[in-house]
Order: sequence, then structure tokens, then C-alpha cells
Amino acid sequence: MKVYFEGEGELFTNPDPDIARKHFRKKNKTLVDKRMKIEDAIGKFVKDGEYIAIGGFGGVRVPTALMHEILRQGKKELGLSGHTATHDFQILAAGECFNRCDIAYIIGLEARGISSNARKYMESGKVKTTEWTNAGMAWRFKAAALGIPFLLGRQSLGSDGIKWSASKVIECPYTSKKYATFPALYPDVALIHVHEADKYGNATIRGVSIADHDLARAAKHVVISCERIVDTEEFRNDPHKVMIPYFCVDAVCEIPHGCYPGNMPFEYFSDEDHLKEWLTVERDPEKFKAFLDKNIFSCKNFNEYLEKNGGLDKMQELRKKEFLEE
Amino acid sequence: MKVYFEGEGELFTNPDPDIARKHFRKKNKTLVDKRMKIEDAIGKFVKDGEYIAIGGFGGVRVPTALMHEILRQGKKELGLSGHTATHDFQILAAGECFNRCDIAYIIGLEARGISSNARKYMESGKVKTTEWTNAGMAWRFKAAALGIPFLLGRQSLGSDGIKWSASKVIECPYTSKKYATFPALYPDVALIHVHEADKYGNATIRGVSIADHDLARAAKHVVISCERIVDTEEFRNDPHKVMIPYFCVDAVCEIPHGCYPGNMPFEYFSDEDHLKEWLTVERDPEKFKAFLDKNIFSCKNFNEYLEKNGGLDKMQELRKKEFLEE
Amino acid sequence: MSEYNSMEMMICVAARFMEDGCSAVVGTGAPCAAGMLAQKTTSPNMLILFEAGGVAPLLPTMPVSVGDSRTTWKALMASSMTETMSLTARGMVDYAFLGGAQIDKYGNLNSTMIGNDYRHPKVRLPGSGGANDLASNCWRVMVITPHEKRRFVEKVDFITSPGYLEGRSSRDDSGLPADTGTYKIVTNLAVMGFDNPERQMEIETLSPGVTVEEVQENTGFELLIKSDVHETEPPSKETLRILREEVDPHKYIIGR
Amino acid sequence: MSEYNSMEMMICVAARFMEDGCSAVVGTGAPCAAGMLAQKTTSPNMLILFEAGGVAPLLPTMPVSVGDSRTTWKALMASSMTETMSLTARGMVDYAFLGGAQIDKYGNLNSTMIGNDYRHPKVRLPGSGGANDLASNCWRVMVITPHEKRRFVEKVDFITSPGYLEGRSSRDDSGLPADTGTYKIVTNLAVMGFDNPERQMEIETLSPGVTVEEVQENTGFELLIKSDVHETEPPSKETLRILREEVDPHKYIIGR
Repeated sequence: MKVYFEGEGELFTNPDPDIARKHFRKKNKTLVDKRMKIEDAIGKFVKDGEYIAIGGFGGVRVPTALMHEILRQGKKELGLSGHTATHDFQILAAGECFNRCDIAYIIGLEARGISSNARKYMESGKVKTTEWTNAGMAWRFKAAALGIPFLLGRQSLGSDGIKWSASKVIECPYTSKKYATFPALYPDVALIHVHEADKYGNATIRGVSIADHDLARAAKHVVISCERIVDTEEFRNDPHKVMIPYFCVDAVCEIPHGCYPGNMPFEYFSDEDHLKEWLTVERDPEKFKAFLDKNIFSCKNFNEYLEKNGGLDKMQELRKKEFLEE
Repeated sequence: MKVYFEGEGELFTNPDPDIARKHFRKKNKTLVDKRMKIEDAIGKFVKDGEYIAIGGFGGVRVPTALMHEILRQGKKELGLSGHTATHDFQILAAGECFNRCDIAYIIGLEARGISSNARKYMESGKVKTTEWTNAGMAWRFKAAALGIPFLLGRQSLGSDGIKWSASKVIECPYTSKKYATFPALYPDVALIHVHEADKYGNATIRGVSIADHDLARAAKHVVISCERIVDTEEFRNDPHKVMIPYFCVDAVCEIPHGCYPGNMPFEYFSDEDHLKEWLTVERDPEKFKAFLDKNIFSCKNFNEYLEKNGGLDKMQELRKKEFLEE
Repeated sequence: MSEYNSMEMMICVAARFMEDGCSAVVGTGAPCAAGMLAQKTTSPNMLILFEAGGVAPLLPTMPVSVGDSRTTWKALMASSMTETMSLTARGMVDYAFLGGAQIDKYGNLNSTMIGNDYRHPKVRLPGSGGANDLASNCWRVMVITPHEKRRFVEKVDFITSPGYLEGRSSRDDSGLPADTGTYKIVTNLAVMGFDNPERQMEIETLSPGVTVEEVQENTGFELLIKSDVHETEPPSKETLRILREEVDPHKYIIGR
Repeated sequence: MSEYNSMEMMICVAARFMEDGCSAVVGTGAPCAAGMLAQKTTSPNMLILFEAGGVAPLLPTMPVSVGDSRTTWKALMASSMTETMSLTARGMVDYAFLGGAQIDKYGNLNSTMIGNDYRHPKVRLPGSGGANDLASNCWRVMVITPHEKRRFVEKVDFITSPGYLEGRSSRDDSGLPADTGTYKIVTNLAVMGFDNPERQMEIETLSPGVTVEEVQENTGFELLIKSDVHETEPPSKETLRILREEVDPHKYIIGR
């Protein structure tokens, strides 16, 4: 069984399921109340130097409130999973919170354009990078969730990306064909925003789940923010609802509108004006500093940020937009 | 990258995703009405000599009606996925429909006992076997669904089962540890009973899905039987419901109580008396022949079988039992 | 011994090993009864899982299948076999309850065939099902079984579910996850473990009135004997009451 | 050319390649418009997918993200990226629409960086996202792009998404699935394909009024020219009407 090729990229996390097994064995499988303040959740579970991953899809179902708190607490030298990272990446780059990054998609906000500040940060030499793809990263979380050290795929074969990844190209012992390997990614912490959770951490997601099913299972710690806390009975009465079971979860923060200015499917649409403001103001470092002070650093909590950007009127407007009632 | 060991078991299906790709490319992605009579579905999609897989979990959500029709049509020399196969295995063994079998669990009906006829068939030398485990088979469907030739796992390592499997034991190039490989299984046909489907084949499952999410994606053809046909609007109004999308499916047969005497979660409980009758009558070959004639071969359709075993009264009784109202 | 039968005894003893807050994949029958009993006694916060996908149900009655609708009654998830099995692979599951037609001195279990030729078995058995998977990846395997000489054999005809294979480090050497293996064998006669360097079956406690000799007579290989071997604590009246009234009122299991 | 702008032209031409009943993963912007237009014209039974998990939505408006809630509006499934990506790996997806900062003569695309040192890029770009995955596993890649010399380069600085790599059999040799690759490049000036043994970009049709020389002048490498090169059929009035009134009434895309 040949190994044809090995990428030069650094592995920022250990793909060995045995290391993860030791951790998961100790995880609490008891139904205990995990509700806590956002300050405590971030303070307790996001530690300088650790590797974090963000749920959602950049501007969709992202845990904005949790990320603002990471900036406020001045977290540094994090490792970051840049998997379909858009506004989330922009925020964390604004705080210069990370110094290494697995890249699938970064610095851009899809059709909206490129974050000039995030680009500058990535061109500054301050961030070590390893190159992947969206499916490659999804595969890495899937491998971790399955408790295996890697998963095969044909994405990346032949590309330059694989040279800067930590994939290897092997010969399949069944077909004698070439396949790339995607090593399991067990983040130290995953931050995931969901629609509903109970106090134990059972959580339900509407709309696309992207890679969050597997991410929640791969991460050593999971911090959930949710639009609403619901009673556990809601889940017991329909056991098809829970996507993330409580025993994966370490903290639950109830934060209505917690994904703003992102799009929360079936709740509210993205605030395209505010996202545009981010992209615009970033071009002027002075203005951007003032913008961050106003919107993140000076805010005592997430509601203050919401109030500064339109408050209830804006939330209702975005809800109408979500349901095409604008 | 070492291959430490290769099992002696025969691979009854080709694990190469490229062969499957050619087939899947041609699959119809158009929304066409796939409702058909059970006779036509089995006649068209289950061909002598092909490899079939049964959804559900032996006595739970099994497509009994579809399997009876396989016997009535006298299908022969099938390959069979013996994945958590209990009453389904018993039926197909009664018809001597298969001559090779991937074994994870066969001949038993869990706590209810062993099918003496199925055991006799398996001891007759008429069936070639390869030995697996429940997770091993689930992994094989998962690999196929992911479009990759194999998946890793540590189940089977060290056991005698692996010697008679088609697994290989390899050295992981990341951890240098031993892992078993589970080659992708692309069945020719999967037969799956579901709660609701629309005429295009979009299907929803309640209760445990076992390995059917992946099985439906792995199989080259999928025949769905369902308790109820519903309008597509039901799915479009809540796009979280569909577990099996229409483009995986080739035939949809509406067969209420189609899993009887099995347990259809949230619909009706298993008929333990009738399952016991099967186990008992099998011990006398003459009686068993008459039993099969009565319950399968002489029945013009599945309702006749239901009528012979209690009809509507029995169905209502089993529904009450499901909801603990007995 | 008249206050309880041996099935009741085994269930009560096995339940006692479940520390509070542990997780376990249970099957139908005695393992399920032990899990339910543990939840109502020593381990109120126990996470009960079923291999077909049931997660944390509020079991209303005994399931007849590890995939039936009882296993998702008021459950937190009606998931999949892939979900449960990947939980075990990630090290999230403490205990699995298994059985077999044969068990040997290294705690290996056979549920595949009797005979010495796989291609021509004397008796074909159901096969692994999920047993091998659970024995491979859960941290600890519990076995509840009647103690019979034909069942406790020097070497199983077929290793379906791995115990310590050939003893010593052979389980680890095979590639199975570290620190896993057969934990306790609970029979009508004794509780046995493998807490020795050889990884051989060792008598730890004896059912009331049972002697070491009696256990050895009913075993097809030589058992080790723990230095502090003593009597298994009999089930308390309250535990028996819960088992009889709340866990198995119809005596599906304890009436056997 | 006054009856339609070049964006409208490109969308209409790209849509035409979608045979009825095909499946496609589309992105935001022009690809999505082309998909929607195809559904309303040549391919009413087209299966539209979005990489984050949207399956067969009844798109009410243009999405701003390939994961936003428009992509699951009245969809048949709100699934996952794993679902969509595994569909492509199984060979279920005919077309992917991709773009890039650079494209070379073998149809390789770059959306990762400008410069010649990965560790010190002159300009960092977003990276693959799902582009490499789709380019690897979908049967055919479509590119809609403005025709500019800085974009059409001899060799991309970084192969993010594979076309035919170094031409001839090099794509197959890399291990990528057989019979896949870049299919058509639709620009304001021409439609180009790779239907030749070298797997090099080749002019197939020219936009009305455009000459081969003009295309070549705007391209950083030598193009092959198909022997029967002819004019691209302009969009019909009805197609334009549907694009303007039903697909993009707010002119998000066609107003650019």
C-alpha cells in the first residue's frame, strides 16, 4: 500500500482518536444544567492557544455574540478552523485572536466582497496556514466524529492546495487507485449557534446544518448559543429533533438574535447594510478601530450591539425579510 | 504504509466508486411519478443473481410486503446483505432466494430465538458467506454513500471474524496504529419501508434509522414501500423531514401495514404471536410448507396476508400496543 | 437463596457495577433490566443507549428488539446505528453488555459458530451483530451468563467479540483501543474479572453458599482466584422490590 | 449588442448548456441566475443544489450566500455540506459552476493567491471553499467569467480547482475521477471548450461581432480554434424576458 505524496502543511491538531477517546471518556454524560452567561462560557472554555472551530456557514447561523465576547476577553494565539469562514473570520481577524489557521475559505464574504482587514492580517505573516477545501474540512470533522484517524476523498488530488495541506495521497488497497487522506480534526472548542436548546445542551438546528452535525461530535468542548431555551419535553416528545445531544455540549447560552448580522434560517435574514458597513469601514484603520470600539469593545453585552444597529425595529425588519414579507 | 493482514472472505460486490459513479450519473434526477404496483417494482428492480439489501432492523421497519413478493416471484441466486437481518432473513431463507451472504447478524430473531429453517439453510452449504459486524456493514454503506472505496474502523481487529471478512488491516500513516478497512458496499437494490413518501420517492423515516440513510445512498436502485403516500408540499413546507431524497429512489409502493408482523415505530408494534408461530411451525417442514403456502404463495396481495392473520382488528390492536394502550 | 432466583441475583449484581453518570449500550433481556435497575438505584444519571440508535429513552417496558420503538420512547434522540457505533469509537461509552454461546479464559466471546471449520460449521449461530463492535470500542464489557461448563471453555471455537485474545498485551497488540476489554463476568455462581497481568478470568466474589470448587467444576478451564475472594453481597430487599415492581413487573426476564 | 448586456448574454448562453433533467451545484450570482434561467427554459426538470446543503429549492430570489435561507426555500431537503459533497463524489452531479481570479489554458482555476510563494503571497484570495471539491468530483465544470488578459493566463499561480492540470492524461493520472473536467468557459467574447486530445482551451463560438483575433488579444496564452468556429447564438427575446422579469427582476446580477 503506497503513500505517493505527503503535503507540507502543518497539522495544528492531533488526529489520533486515542487522544480524543481519553478526553471523551471523562465527558459528563449526566443531565446537568449547563446554562451560563456568555462571559463565563467563553472564559471557561476558550483558552489562549487552543484550537477553535465555528459552526454555521460564515454569514449563516454563526455565533456572532460568542465571537464578540472572544474579542472582548482578548483571547490570543488561537488556532482556527477556516471552514466556510466569512463574517466569523472577519470578526476574529479584527481581534487578531488567532495565529494559525486551517484554510478552506477565508477573508471573503462570498458575493459581498473581500474583507480588506482580514486580507491584510493574512498577508502580514502573523498567521501560519495549512490549505484545505470545504469538503476536505467537512471530511476531517466526519473522521473525528466517526472516531477514526482519517477519511478518504478525491478532492484536492492534482491541485496545488494539497501541497500545502497535511493530506497524503495513498494507493487504495481495493482499487489500486489514488485517494487523498483527510486527517481527523478534533478542535478543542466548537462554538455553534442553534435555534433551540434545552438547559442540558440538547440542540436543534433548522435550515442547512453544513458540517455542524460532525463538528459538535468532533470537538472536545462545545459551547452552544441559541435563539431560545426550550423544555426538554419538546425533544422527548419528538426524538427526531435533536441534532446535537447534550453529552457533546459543555455550555448553553440563550442569546436571541445571537447570529445577527448573519442569516438565521426561519428566524431572520442577514443585515446586508451592516455587513457592507463592516467591509467599507475596514478600509480606513482609524475608522475601523472606532467601529470596533463602538460595536464590540464598548458593548456590555450583545443586546447593546443590537440596539446600536437598529434594535427591535431592525430585528423585526430582518424577520420580515426572512419570510419575504418586505 | 503497511498492509498487515487481508481477510479471506469474498467480496460479493465491487467497492470501486468509479463503477458506481457511472451508474449514478445515469440515474434520473427528474421529478417523475414512481408509484407502481409491488409486483412491478420487484419484477423490474430485483433481478435473479443481483445483490440486495434490506432496510430496517430485522423485526423493525422491515419491508415485509416487498420480501413476500420476492418469494412469490421466485427470485433466485440473490446476494444478500445480512445486516441486522432477523425476520427478513427468515423470509428470504424460507424462499431460498439467496446463495451468498455478507453476515453481520443472521438466523436469529434477537431475544425471540433462532429460526431453525434459516439455520438449516445456512448449514446446508448452499450459501457462500463472508463475515462482518453490524458497525462493519454500516461502515461499508457509509463508505459507499460518501463515494469512497473504504472506511477505517477498529471493530473486528483481533477477532476471528476478520479472517473470514474482506477487511484488510493497515497501518495508519498518521498515527502508525493498526486499523481495519471496510470496503464500500454498493448493493444493486435496496428495499426500504418508510413511514411516508411522495410519488417521486422523497421519503421520511420516524424512529431509529439504523443504516438506512446511507443504504439508500449506496444502492444502485432503491425500492421504497411506505405506510402512506403524502403530497410533496408536506416536504417542501418542512425540508428537514426528508431522509431519502427522490433521486435515490426508483419505485414507490404504498403498502399500509407493509412491515407487519414487524414493529413500525409510531405506527404499530410487532405481532409477537405471529413471529412465534413462524419460529414454531418452522420445526416441522411439512407444516412450514403449508404455512408458507397459506401466508405467502397463495396470497394475491399483502392485504390477504393481513386478513389471514387478524385483519383490521389485529392492526388496531397492534397500534394500541405501540402506544402502550393495551 | 429462596428470596431471589439466580436471574434476579445476576441482574442486581451487574447493576451495582454501574457507577453514577456512566454510559452503557444495553441489549434486550437481562442487560436491559440491569441498566434500568441501575438507573433506579446506583446510577440515576446513567446514559442508556441502544445499538440501533435509541439514545436516553424513558423505557416504559422491556424492548423485544434493540431497535424497537421502546428504545426511543421519550428518548432524546432516535438516531442511527452509525451514531451509536461512532459514539463507542470516540470513547463516549463506558459499558457494553454482551453474551455468547461460549466464553474463554481471556474473556473472548463466541456467537458465530460451533465447530472448527468456518466453512462447515457444526452449528451456525447468528454472528456478531453489534457485539464485536461494542467489545472492540466500549471501555468495559459486562457479561451476564449462566455458569455452565460447555459455555466456559478453554478456547472459544470462534472469537466473535474480543476479550483479551491470548492474554497479556495481545489485545493491545491487535490494534484495539488501549484500556478496553472484558470487565466483569456475572454468573449465577460468581463474579469474575481480569484484573491481573495475564488477563485471565479470575474469581472475585462467590454467590452466597457457593464454593470455589463448585465454580471450578462448572468451568472448562482453570480459573484464577483473587486473594481476597469473598461472598457476593446479596441483593437488598429494596433493590429486589424495584426490580420486581418497576423494572420487570411482567417477569419477562426474571421469570425465566 | 444593444439589446442585452454581456452579463445577460453570458447567463443566457451558459443556461443553454444545461440539458433537461441534469443536476448542478450552483453558487451565488451569475451561476445561480443561469441555473434558474435553465429551469425556466431548456431544463425544466433540472435539479439545483447548493454546496452548504440546499436541495431542490423553489428559489424565490437570488441567494446572497450559498448557505442562506433562500437556498432551502420550499426545498426538498435542508441537508448538509457533507450530503452535497458526497453526492458529487458518488457521481450524482452533472455540473458545477465555478470562477476564479485566474484561469489557464488547461482550465485550471486559481482562487487562492497571487504570487509565486505560498508562504508569502502578493495577494491572498479566499481559497478553495467548495470549488476544488466540485471541480474534482462533478462531471463537468462550467465557468462564467469576463474575458480579460490578466485573468486568462498561461499558467495559474496556484491550482485551486483542477482543470486538465498539464493537459493530455494528467488529470486522470492524478487520481481524479475519470471523464470529469472543465467543460465550457463562457465569457463576454466567446464560448470555449477542451474537446481535444491536448485538453487545451479552444474557441468554439464567438459572441456576435467578436473576432478570433479580439479573443486572442484578451487572452494571455495561445488559444486553439475549433475548425467549425461560428457565432454564438444570441439570446432570444423570450429568454431575455424571463431572465429580466422572472429570474433577476431587481437586476442584482444583470445590472452589474
